Amino acid sequence: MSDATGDLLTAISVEDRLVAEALIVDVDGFEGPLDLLLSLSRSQKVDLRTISILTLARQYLAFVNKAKELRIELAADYLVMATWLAFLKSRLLLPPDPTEEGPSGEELAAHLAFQLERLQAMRDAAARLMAQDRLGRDRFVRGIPEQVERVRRTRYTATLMDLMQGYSRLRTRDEFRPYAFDRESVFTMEQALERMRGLIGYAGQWTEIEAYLPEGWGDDAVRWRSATAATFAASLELVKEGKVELRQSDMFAPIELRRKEDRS
Amino acid sequence: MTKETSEEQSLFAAPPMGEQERMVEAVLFASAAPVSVADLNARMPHGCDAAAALEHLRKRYDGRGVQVTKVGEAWAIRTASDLGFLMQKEVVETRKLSRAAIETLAIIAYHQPVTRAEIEEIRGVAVSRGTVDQLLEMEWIRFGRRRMTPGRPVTFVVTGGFLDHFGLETARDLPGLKELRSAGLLESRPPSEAMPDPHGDDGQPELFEDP
Amino acid sequence: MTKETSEEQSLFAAPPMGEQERMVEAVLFASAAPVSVADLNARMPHGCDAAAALEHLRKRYDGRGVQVTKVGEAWAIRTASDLGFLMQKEVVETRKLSRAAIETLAIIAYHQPVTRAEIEEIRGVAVSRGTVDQLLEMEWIRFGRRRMTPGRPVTFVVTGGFLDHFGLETARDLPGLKELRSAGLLESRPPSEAMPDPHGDDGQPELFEDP
Repeated sequence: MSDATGDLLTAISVEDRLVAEALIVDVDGFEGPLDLLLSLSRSQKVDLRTISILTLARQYLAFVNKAKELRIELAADYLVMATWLAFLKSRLLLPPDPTEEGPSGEELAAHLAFQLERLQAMRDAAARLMAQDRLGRDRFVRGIPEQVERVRRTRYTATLMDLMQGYSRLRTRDEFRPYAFDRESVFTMEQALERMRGLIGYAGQWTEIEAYLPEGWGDDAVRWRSATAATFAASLELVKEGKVELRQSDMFAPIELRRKEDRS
Repeated sequence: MTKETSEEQSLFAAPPMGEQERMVEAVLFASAAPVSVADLNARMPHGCDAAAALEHLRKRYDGRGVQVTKVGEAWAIRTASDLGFLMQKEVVETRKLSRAAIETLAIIAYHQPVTRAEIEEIRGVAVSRGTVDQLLEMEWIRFGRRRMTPGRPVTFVVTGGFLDHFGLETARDLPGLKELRSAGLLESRPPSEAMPDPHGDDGQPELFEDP
Repeated sequence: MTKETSEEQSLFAAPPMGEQERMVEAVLFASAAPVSVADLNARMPHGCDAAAALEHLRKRYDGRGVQVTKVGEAWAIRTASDLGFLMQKEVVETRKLSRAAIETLAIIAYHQPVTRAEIEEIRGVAVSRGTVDQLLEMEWIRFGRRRMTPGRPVTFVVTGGFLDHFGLETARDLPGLKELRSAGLLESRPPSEAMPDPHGDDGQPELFEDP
């Protein structure tokens, strides 16, 4: 054992050494330095608010030294805490240096005391929480819960339009046939043109184009309309070909037609 | 244990009946399976009378949302049978009626009362049982009077529910073919004069039965 | 649904309160997990007021063997805690929680929303991944909002399952919460330290988030 260690050991009270020895056996049982400090603080048998941090620091350092003496490997955080507590101890023992920045020794000590008190408070709270009337121990859930069954229901619907369209589709299916123009009452321009080409040679005089309507098409209104339109269109076609001339004396007056004289 | 000793002990130890009832209630609630009276007695403190407590509890739950019911030789708490619907979550899906169903429905609406054979004649295809069943189930059609022809076939007519759904006062309000045509609902050219008016006298017996 | 339409509809459709109470009773009895008021309303017929029915039901079960209990925003029926002794058969041996897990749980419950770094600061040791995982797996804790501080660390909060397990209506009902708060033990710094505002920029928002 070196002299330095010997000096340090003499600085530690017998009581502290006993505490350290008692704890050393249990070193694996601690959850880190704070837990150990909390255990150490119990030896002071006072309210955590009035605890002596200086005493606590001394006890902790004694613990660490004892561990070193017994060649027990301590985790790094225990050693970090030892360094920090040694620093705190010196701060608390020496008169404050006004040039020193940062919190004072008292403030650091107060914070450590607060941390210990808070950890203890959380441990007490955890114990109270675990002592609540707990589900599965004091209170029980329904033993035979019933499953909520998902029922998929399909609702069919239709609109009046669907209904009417469906009916129309049925009732008109029989009459349906591919599109074809019904020629029965229709006189086409081609027909009119053909007819007029044959007659045009006789048209030396102005004649109303109505005279060129095919026979029998003037009685029925539908047939008359179709024939008139076709004849008029055919006349225009003949004008374009330079075969006939058209004239109309007034609005809605009869349209007259005559053969165009061949100038050549 | 004889009756005598049980009574004797109850003088000292058995909890009041109200407490026993609470115990039975809690045990029945929490048990994963129905519990027999013997089992209840075994679990409850000495001197308890589970059968009596059970009887009180059963009365207490009379008319409630859950019932104390006997399952074989054991007891359990079960949902009141009229509230079974609460244990179902209904997912309603709205779907359009099939073309076959719409056409069948339309024929029944326009030609009622109409037999299946007549529907088939108009549609030109057999009417599947499923289609008619579906319409019956939807309560849009129902059976009408039997036709007084050989075989006395059943007829179909539309229902009040049908009229409701389509916003009609009577089936006579259904637009006729002429109106359908002017509404542009007809897909091809006007039908020939040979086409009977759906509301006219087209050889059907009385067109509409009394509801 | 607005209040107005709910009232309007209830004039026509809603079953009497006694019936609604039966329905709530049936649903709560049938479910092992707490059922929210919204879920109750969704399952009951249109126009029902599950919250009002619950209040009636809770009173009805006052002092009985089973209790109507509130768990956060949901409701459940649980056996009265004084009758736990009858339920030896039902006790399910839960995995024994380590001391670290119990302490971590308590710290989360009392300090929520709390970051892993804050838990470590309070316990003075690193929180093992397994501990947090175990609590998450038991569904007693869940992730809360991220803290709006550098690194945006996740926070932990307790769940409805936690409240249910420990028989708490809300996290505000935690035993000794008030005393701990007034003693300044839920802060991150001792009250004696001349901090202008302990709730200020130490990164800790309001103690409890809205559910």
